[in-house]
Amino acid sequence: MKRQNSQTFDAAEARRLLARGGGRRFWASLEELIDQDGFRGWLEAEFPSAAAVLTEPGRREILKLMGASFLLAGLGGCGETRSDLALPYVDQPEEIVPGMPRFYATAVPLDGCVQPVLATIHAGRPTKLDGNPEHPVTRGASDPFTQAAVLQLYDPDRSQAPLRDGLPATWSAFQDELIAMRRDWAARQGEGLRILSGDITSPTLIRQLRQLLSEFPSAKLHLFEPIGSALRPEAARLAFGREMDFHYRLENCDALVSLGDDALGPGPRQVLHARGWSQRRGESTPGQGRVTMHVAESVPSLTGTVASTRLICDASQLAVLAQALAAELGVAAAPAESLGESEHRWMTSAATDLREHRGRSLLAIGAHLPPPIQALAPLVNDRLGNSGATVWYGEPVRFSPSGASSLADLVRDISAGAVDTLIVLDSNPAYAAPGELAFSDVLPRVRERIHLGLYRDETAHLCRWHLPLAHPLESWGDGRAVDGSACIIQPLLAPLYGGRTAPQFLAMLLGAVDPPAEDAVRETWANAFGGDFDVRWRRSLHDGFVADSALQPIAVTPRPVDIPPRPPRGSDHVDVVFAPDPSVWDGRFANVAWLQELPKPLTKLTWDNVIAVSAKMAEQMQLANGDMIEVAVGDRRVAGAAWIMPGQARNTVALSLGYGRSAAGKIADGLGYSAYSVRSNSDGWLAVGSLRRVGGRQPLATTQMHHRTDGFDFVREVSADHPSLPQETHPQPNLYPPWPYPREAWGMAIDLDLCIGCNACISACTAENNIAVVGKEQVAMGREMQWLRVDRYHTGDIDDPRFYFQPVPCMHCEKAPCEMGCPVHATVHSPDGINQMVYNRCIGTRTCSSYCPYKVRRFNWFDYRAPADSPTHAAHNPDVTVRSRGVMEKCTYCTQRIQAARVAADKDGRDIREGEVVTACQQACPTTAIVFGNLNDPESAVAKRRRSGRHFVLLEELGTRPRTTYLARWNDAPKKDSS
Amino acid sequence: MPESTHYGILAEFKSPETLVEAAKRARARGYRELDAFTPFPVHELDDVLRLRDRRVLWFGLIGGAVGFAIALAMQMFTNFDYPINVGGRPLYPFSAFAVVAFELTVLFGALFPAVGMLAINGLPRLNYPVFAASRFHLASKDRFFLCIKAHDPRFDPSQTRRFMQTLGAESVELVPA
Amino acid sequence: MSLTAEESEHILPPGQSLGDVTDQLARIPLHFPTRRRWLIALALSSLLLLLFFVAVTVLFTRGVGVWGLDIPVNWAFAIHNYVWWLGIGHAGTLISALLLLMGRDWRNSLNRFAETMTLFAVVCAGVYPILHLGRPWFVYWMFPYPATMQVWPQFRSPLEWDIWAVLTYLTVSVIFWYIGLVPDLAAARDRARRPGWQTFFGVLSLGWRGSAIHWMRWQQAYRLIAALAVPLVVSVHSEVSLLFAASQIPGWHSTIFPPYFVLGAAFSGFAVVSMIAIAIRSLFHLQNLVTDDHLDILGKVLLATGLMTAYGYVFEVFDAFYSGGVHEVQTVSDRFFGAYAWSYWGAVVFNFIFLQALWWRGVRRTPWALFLIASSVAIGMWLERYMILVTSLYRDFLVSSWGSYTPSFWDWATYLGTLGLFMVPFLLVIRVFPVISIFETKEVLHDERKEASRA
Amino acid sequence: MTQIFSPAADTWIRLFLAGGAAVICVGTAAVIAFARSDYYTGARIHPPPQPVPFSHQHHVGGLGIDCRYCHSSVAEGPRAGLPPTHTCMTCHSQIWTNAPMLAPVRRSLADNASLTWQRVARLPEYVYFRHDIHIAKGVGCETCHGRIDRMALTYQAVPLTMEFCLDCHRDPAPRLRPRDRVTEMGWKPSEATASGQELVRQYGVRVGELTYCYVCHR
Repeated sequence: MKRQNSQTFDAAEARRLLARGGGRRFWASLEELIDQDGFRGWLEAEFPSAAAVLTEPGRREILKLMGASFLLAGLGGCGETRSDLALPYVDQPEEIVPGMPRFYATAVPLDGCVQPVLATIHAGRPTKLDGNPEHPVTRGASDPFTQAAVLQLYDPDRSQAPLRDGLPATWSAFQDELIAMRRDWAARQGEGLRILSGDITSPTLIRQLRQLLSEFPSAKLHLFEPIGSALRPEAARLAFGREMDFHYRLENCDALVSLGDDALGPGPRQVLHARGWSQRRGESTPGQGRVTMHVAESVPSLTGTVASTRLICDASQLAVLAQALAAELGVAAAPAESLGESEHRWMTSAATDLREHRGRSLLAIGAHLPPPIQALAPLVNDRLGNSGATVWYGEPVRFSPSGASSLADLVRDISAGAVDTLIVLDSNPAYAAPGELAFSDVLPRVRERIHLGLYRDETAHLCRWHLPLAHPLESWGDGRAVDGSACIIQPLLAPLYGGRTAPQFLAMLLGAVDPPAEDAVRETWANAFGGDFDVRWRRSLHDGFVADSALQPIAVTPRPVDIPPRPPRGSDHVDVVFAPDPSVWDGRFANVAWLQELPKPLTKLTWDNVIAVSAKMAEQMQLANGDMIEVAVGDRRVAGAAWIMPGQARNTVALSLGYGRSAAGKIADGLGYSAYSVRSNSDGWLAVGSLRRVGGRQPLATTQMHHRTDGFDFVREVSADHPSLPQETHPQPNLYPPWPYPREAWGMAIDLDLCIGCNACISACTAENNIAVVGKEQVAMGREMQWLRVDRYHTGDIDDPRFYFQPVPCMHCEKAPCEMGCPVHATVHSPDGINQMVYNRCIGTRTCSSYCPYKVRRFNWFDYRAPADSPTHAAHNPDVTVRSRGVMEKCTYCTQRIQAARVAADKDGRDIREGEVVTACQQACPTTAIVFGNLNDPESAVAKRRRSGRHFVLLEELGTRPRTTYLARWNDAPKKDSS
Repeated sequence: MPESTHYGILAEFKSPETLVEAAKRARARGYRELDAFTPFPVHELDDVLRLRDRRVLWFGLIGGAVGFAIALAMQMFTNFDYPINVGGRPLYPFSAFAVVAFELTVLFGALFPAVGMLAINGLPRLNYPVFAASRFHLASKDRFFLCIKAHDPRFDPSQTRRFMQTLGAESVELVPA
Repeated sequence: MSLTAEESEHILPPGQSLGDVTDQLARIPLHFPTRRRWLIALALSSLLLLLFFVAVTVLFTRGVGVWGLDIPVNWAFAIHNYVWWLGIGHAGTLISALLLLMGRDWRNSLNRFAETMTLFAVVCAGVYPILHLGRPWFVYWMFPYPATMQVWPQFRSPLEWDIWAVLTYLTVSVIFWYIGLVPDLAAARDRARRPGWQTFFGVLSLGWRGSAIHWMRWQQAYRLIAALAVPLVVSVHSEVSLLFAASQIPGWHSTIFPPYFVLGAAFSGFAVVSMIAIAIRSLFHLQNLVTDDHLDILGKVLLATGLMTAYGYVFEVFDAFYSGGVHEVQTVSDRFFGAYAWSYWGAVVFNFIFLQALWWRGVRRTPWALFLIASSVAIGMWLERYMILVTSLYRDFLVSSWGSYTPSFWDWATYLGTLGLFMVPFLLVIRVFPVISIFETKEVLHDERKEASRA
Repeated sequence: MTQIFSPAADTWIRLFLAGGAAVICVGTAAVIAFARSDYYTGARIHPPPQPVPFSHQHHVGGLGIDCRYCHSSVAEGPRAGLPPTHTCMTCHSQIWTNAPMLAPVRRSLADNASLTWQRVARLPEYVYFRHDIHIAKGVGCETCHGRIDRMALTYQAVPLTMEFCLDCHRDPAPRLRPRDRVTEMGWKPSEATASGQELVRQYGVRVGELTYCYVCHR
């Protein structure tokens, strides 16, 4: 019957409508669809996932919503919204309250692991992701990648239909071919069948892969992750004779010594580590001893910026340092090379602190250092009794079957002609494979090339079949968080484009026809849960993760390692280090505009990657920022814009991965250079190379041009001998009588001691407040729109500066200069002390911005809204107006959240409770650096911070009486270094 | 003959001095309804012809007062009607209101006398008897005219005309009403 | 400024009869002498005007982003040229009103075109606050009218003050100009032969007949308005300066600003008046009415106002260092050595260095020399306004938000366009109205003749 | 010299001046008035065309169905919500089952496609109005939607201008009614019922704090 319908119903037409993508036009087209006969039948056929969703109570509305409520949902203010139309449900589920957001727990993957999230759904469309407050890893905090996932969901550049030889095809067509292929594989036991995938933690995928490999014994699985866990597995093998994950417990750590281990830097573990570190650092203020951090690194990292002592040494020298430290602590032989004077001083003080804080100290060695060196860390920590306290070891979270082999093996086999079918699972080797392997050259030699991915990327272009992968937010699936706990990924809406999930795809490989998305996952957990499946399944869906599924520590004793001598290095050569990009990671997020426009923490660069060189190097080569230079590693070379990085080791050059994409999408193509091209297979993290100046300059877009703050007191510090700042005892005199704030007086206090500059706040603000992306040229002109900026300053010697981060939102001054300047009452004060910006009253005189001493206001110079038909409008928060051309905007303290709490409180006739209003930046911050609340409530966290001795006001002398204030940073550098 | 048929008699002089002299003698003769037409203001005439009118200045004063009042009322009312906390400033900051108050004082202080002056002078008045006088166009060039209006009790076309000639006028002309 | 020297000797060459002067001046509109040169000038200005309209169209269709603005420098060319034009617009009323009250007869040869210049300079200034808006179509929100929004303008804002100040200034200038023009329109009417001209001047002159009582009331009004105009001029540019001084931005937040701006305005204004005076007198061969003595005096006034402005410069620097505010000092050093130092030193050179030549009587009395110096002052003041805006904004308090500014093509197009917006109507007015006050000139001639006869 | 103008000219020029002045004054007044007129605010003008000629007069006035039966989320959320087709069909599957007039409703159910209504009470997208809080504070439906029970076809009853909202936000008391009376049409206060002032106190209406911008704009 349904099939019949789908006969009468032109599926191709439907797919075209769907694939056409684009804002209202898109939704409208879905509407048209709903009216068409046989849509549901066709839907069953083409979108079992959606159909499954439809039948599942609680999500029934999703598709209808997609058709209908997007119009209702008021893509607030984005162009000529069809506010004249109203489309009710046909059948409204009970729990739906139109206009009220709902929340679902799910997870988004990063590097194979997943980040547990809580998604905000407005009228059936996810608009915001935040860390899952229930989950031990995130506890509600998040990072930029998590925040931006929701924009990627609506990316119109995502591939929208299967392609065969680059021509539109259908899933059915693929499945037809698959039948033949399977017959072929079966005949040859899977000989010549290869599957290439990134790191996998999904129990379902693992189950399915195992099944596949057992069905076709001779088939092979190759794992390739450009970043992943770097060289940790080898290190673990050296130390323990088996693969293990290292887990830090920074919340227990009084003395942390890091050798190039950027524990607080971007990555799957950032939130976990940042929370632990800040918890310890926060506690320590009352006086449970300071956290001392000794960091040795070649390139400034977020961890380095908050260190007590920071030793700058070339990347290759770190190994020697580690060896010396291990020797000092008596777990290894002294290195052949001797240390420099400062290196030795640092090493001894580090060793002392490690010893003094036995059981509460931690030696962390970067996962990209040579495995034998890394293997020293477990020895030291074991010796100091830190194992189990500040670090523990567990089963690898990532799938690492004995049979699995590497990308290099694959390339070798292909060249040997041993591969005739290659299936690429959501991986992009054609772009990200080490240049040395020249993967894209050999790939075409494979007869049958099948690619499953979100985008039609570099690899997809080289494959016969490209199959669109459903976005995690529209998928059924599962995966493990970094702590090993299993998270269930559930769809928040039916696939926008013709995508299928990875488990669905594998099910097809296993012979299923049009497998429903949910089945594979259900099956996995049905096995796991056994009897009380329904209860535990529903609970897991609700919580977003499977209760007590986290991995348990395993008691292991590290074995001593012998360290091979370091290969000699020519004096004219430099250390070339590779690092993931803080905005686009390994390149998978390259087409997400929010991330491209996110100023990178330490350079404040947007839309580009650069070749970071030390000031000395720049001096020697007479380089200025933006000059084109070329890095040569062996016979491979890559050219990029030079960037002078203060505090970088003299002979170290830093390349960041993730740029130089050629088929990422309209946003990312052609930005920056690809560091992969000079990456070697043996060691992808440190190479010996040379530097050469090539002609020309490249314009770079930074959001902050000046970083030296010497002579100004924007950021203040306290230290052991001056533990508190001079506090203002009586308010400054003012010509005018003060305004009363009888009810709430909202205020924010930002602890500079806890800020690690991770940008979570900025990206959360972008997502929450519909902040426009303006593009590289506009950013270069100084027209970026982020309401919240994280200023980065440095003081002292440019070769060894001290770094500071200072988040600067609107100060919400009680005596606001901006308000007094506005001729039309477009920015005025509210009774709870918020500096209101009324877009619809603004005529754009920009006086407010001229008068603002903090320059926190942003102006819509052009119409920065996405084109009316862009699907990205669906990511908009309907509770926040999308600003049109010619109006000023700025941080509102997330007033929509305050109003929501206000209404909730008023409906029950009570006051707003402490913690009831949480701003987006505060919610995302993994270190609780940002605190928001009611200043009139002496018990509120913000009021408490205001009473702290470290409290200070930015530009206090201007008498603007800001509501946003700061806590000074604690300078715990030892006397001799501190200036 | 009825006076209504005449506007008056116009006598033309070469210089302000001669005009003033003539005006004096005319008044001495007892003529009261005198007027003069000159290419530029001749101050002596004001006394001779006993011209006295301070109304224009009063207009200025009133205008200024009105403007000031309007400005102050407007600014205070707007803040009274929708009281908003603007930058923590008071609702009625007179220091800030002073500016617009001053402006409007000047604006109305200038508008009133300007309009008033034209009004009292009965301008615009495009059609006026004297324009009919054959040599009157010289009044805006380099000639100075004395006029004895017809409704002067002592006005008598022939006599007055004769008298005028005795004043050393360049020309004397009877202007029809 | 002591002009007693000029007073005693005649400003106008003797031996000109009232009649000749009347005919000479009234003939200019009636039988226009220099058609060709005038047409060429008009054509060129019309091109500029066209450019203006193109620029404005682009601006309104694409948004104020077509200009080089950014955060922090979100006020630049528009406000800067607004201040510049308004400054120029000040000399007219000053010359006309102030000198009238002070009984300086020499103003009578200059006031008419000075006032005309004022009108159109103020118009040019007036369009900028509208152009620079993000949403110009809502400009009417700045006026208090009973809106259904029930939201009123915000009278604490210097911008709001400015709207009122500029509109008042424009209105009063128009009134003053027209009241002064009426008797001359009558004169032109009486000279006109063609019915067209007769009706034109007839209507505009409102039937003025030069009656003694009319003259008396006319003078009361004229002098009263003049008396009001003088403080008005001072107030208007003081308020313009408050646009900046009312903020806390270093380099703006200074008590010296009001007088500093007013003097600067007079300075640039007199400069442009001198340029126009020289141009007109050569265009219409009015050397007999706009004499070398006039140029001499203009030169002296220029020198005087220039030196006063220079004092402002000195004091501004002193102020910064005296306050000792770290940001104030920073801004001053940015002005001296920063990215836009050229605008500061340019202003100093064009405003004050060339100006010193005016110490020499010979220079003052040489039309082309005076013209060159005057134009250098106009340029100098333009640079000064640029300097005040950009060098203050591009580096304010927080180092992190320091930025830069480069005017875009459309910035320039709009600015050059306003030159056309000024020139075209100005040329039209001097075509149809007497460029020099006829009756006031005659008054001077007559008075001087009397003095001569007395002497 | 002769007269250039006839005496009539004076009359004309004065008429012209007076007329000009008049035009300016009248014109301004007219514009201000127009902004408040029904033509501009859309109040009380003829109802927009709807897929189904739904009559509130019949359902509310006649049958006395409570507003919340169809607009079910009015007290819970920002939007009152339009009834899903199923709600219509609860009755119309029994009565008027094949009235041609109701064909669109039946089709909607059959095709599982939303009915497309024309909004009647429309606010600009920068206005964030919440029904629930107004209901909670005792603002009657009638206050903004008029005597819906007398509307054969639904039209906008009041000018939804900022002025209209502010009148109440500045002085809510006169427009408040007991919570249990919000949906009642033509409700009049009586001695029996609590006065507006009492309700303000009872419901904790924050008089004076309801007129700042962020209450409605974001």
